[in-house]
Amino acid sequence: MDVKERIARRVALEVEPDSLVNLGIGLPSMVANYLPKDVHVFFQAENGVIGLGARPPEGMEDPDLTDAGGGFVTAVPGAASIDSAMSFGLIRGGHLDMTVLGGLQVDQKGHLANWMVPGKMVPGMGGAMDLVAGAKKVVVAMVHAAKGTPKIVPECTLPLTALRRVDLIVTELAVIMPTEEGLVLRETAEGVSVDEVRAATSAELLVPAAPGLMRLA
Amino acid sequence: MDVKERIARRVALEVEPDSLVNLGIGLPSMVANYLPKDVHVFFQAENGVIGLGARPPEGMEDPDLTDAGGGFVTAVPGAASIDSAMSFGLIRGGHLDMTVLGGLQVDQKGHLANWMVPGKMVPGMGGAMDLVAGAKKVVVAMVHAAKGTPKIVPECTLPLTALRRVDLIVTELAVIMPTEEGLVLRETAEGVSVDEVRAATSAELLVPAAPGLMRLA
Amino acid sequence: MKDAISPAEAAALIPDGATVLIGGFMAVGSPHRLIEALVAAGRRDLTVIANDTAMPGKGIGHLISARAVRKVIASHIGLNPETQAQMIAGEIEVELVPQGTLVERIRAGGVGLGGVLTATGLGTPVAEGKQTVEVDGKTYLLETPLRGDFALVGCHQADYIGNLEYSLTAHNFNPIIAMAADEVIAEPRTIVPVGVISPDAVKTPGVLVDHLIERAL
Amino acid sequence: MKDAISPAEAAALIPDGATVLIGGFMAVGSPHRLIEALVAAGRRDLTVIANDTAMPGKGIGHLISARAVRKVIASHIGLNPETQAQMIAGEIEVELVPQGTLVERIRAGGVGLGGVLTATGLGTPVAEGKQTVEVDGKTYLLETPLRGDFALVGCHQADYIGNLEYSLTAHNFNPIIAMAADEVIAEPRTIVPVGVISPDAVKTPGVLVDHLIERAL
Repeated sequence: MDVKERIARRVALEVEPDSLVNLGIGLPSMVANYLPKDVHVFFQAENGVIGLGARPPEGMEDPDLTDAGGGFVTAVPGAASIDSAMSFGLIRGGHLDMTVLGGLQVDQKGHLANWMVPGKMVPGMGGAMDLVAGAKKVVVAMVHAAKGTPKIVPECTLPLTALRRVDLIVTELAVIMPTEEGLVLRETAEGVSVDEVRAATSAELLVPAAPGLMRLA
Repeated sequence: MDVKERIARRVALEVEPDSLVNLGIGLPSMVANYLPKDVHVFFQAENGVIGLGARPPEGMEDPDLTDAGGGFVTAVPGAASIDSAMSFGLIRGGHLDMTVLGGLQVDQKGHLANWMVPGKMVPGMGGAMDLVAGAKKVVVAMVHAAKGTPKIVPECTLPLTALRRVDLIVTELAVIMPTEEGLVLRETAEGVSVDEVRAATSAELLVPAAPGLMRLA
Repeated sequence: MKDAISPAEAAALIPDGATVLIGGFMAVGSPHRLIEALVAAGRRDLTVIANDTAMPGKGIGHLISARAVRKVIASHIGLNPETQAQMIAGEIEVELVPQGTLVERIRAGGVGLGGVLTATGLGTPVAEGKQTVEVDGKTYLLETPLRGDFALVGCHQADYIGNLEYSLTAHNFNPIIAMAADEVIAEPRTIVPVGVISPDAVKTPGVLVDHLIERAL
Repeated sequence: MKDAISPAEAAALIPDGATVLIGGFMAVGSPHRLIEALVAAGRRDLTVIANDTAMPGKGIGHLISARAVRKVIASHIGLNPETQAQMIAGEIEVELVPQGTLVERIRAGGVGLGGVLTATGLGTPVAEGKQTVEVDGKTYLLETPLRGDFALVGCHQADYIGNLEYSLTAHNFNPIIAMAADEVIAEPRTIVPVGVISPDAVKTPGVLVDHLIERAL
């Protein structure tokens, strides 16, 4: 199974029925593909729709209906169009049940850095800071290390996205929960040892007696 | 001519074509009756309509369409329904061209008191403070004195409605413009002398060489 | 899909002492059946946040007459002599807030702002005991967020998943309070299938609504 | 009744160096003909306040390519490499603002707030040089209002007096910027007689709109 699929499948298990969920662009957006059939969820796109649907039929795309990446989408029955003030009112007011975002670094305090690399990549934070500051639950979905360089670090060297501690980190190797005490290793992927996770992580991990097996469905 | 009609007629001359106007309850609401035929105006009611119309036909009243006093109204073609956040956004954001309000006292600085009499009348300020703080032009429409007690005073003894200097005071005796220098007597009503206005006013009046005659149309 | 509950069932969810935001302006747009159910349930010590207390025999006036309310945060109580009498007798606490400030404070509570700065109320009793903040040389009052345990929303129409539409001046505070409470109960006149309300017509997205009051007949 | 002017006539109203709020999210919902007219008019040194700068060849991207812009205040420029290149070359100044903060700052400018308090941006570069305010023991960033000389609004439909409707995710910043500029120019796809748009469907009341761009064909 593809690394990204593994991450997306695990994150999908975190989605609560009837919740309002915002998925970031890229890997996080794949989560929608792996939701259990019976779990009904409303997806929010921060550009202004609650009830984001799949790709539209060819030739029926509406230039007024896209996701936050600018790609054509549909709207599910019962969808609502909202302006940016309402969209971010929902995000910042604690009405968004969960957001899934990519990450460049997460540190021991659970702080996320995911929006810029000084001198290299300055695309702007878009809605990321609002999402991390405001969502009820923040899940970081990312590959565990970047070409050998750990992304789970003692302290972020990149500029933070927010001061809020994220709720869960899901990688292809492990599921890690930031807590007040530190980063707790909750699950390891099949065939991955605790030592392998430790080796790919530069932050200290709190390892319980028997970490669970990372579920994929 | 009735005292209130005289005031309302004079205030009506202040209304600019194509402007957005909010009329307070009572005397100010009479201003709508005396607008020149060719002057098109949108009236806002702060409970949430732009394009307030006249009384509805009997039997056709809509319980969802009232003015700020709770009385049945109509909406003109091109009206817009808005919620309270938008309604006061218009008022406080400087989008309201003019408001006409009643007054209990106005003082030398042009400060208005019109919302409470401590120990006697504490109805709440409703939208009055927002209107005075936010409207582009604030006209106070009131009888000149309350049973012989001057209402235009050196300094308000009643709690203020706002720190903003109102733009014009229209009474049955005179039109007075608060300025940085003080209260300027701009017009006197037909048959009313400057001395008569002074006698009914406890604040100092700045009187130009020849005050105008108060127009009624 | 929301469950449709009876007004009595809804009232049973709301305990004595709860803080309830209630929509309506002089009873226009209030959730009338829900209010009557609260009275019938003998509710006590409520804190009511609303624009006004209507008049005896109408809307929130029923709660005042039934002595169900311990505290009112409103912009206007002037048309309900019972509220005034209970206030003077020390039986009910009344906090008067300018209408535009009231709606912005509730909105701030709903969209996660720590407060807003406004000129409304400066130099008046409203400013007493409040922090002021200077921005670009101008002084503003800091007004803090308001939230409720419950928001009781009156509306024109809902669909099965709780998307709401409002009509004309019955919008008023309703769309704003629907963002600012832990639990939102909406009382529509009619409930229609999903898809009947266009996404562009939705004023309150269903994700904000917890319960719908069942149809009246 | 508004006059319908051509895109070129509208562009002629906007001088070099003006601050323009422009609607749209990755070019969805932007006033496309107006943007092209600004490019054709050879406009220079504009300050653009918008969610993003789209991509080359689309929406605001045209203004960037034409080097019409001296400063951008936006939440995201990552999908327009030309904006990034001009920024790195020091030819364009870019102020990055979290998307939710950006829309609240514009709204504050539109509804007359002196500022808003938000947790978004705390502990990040966004907080640098900004005042913080404590409310109930929590620290917030003070974010100040943004306004423009002009708001360039894209919309689905307008009526003759400028009431505006938006469609699906083409709402985005448009209804918010329409409150926050000295002059508002709206570019609708279709213009319909007064009365065709129901008061409840109006998202931007005509009183906010100064000019309509004439029909395309």
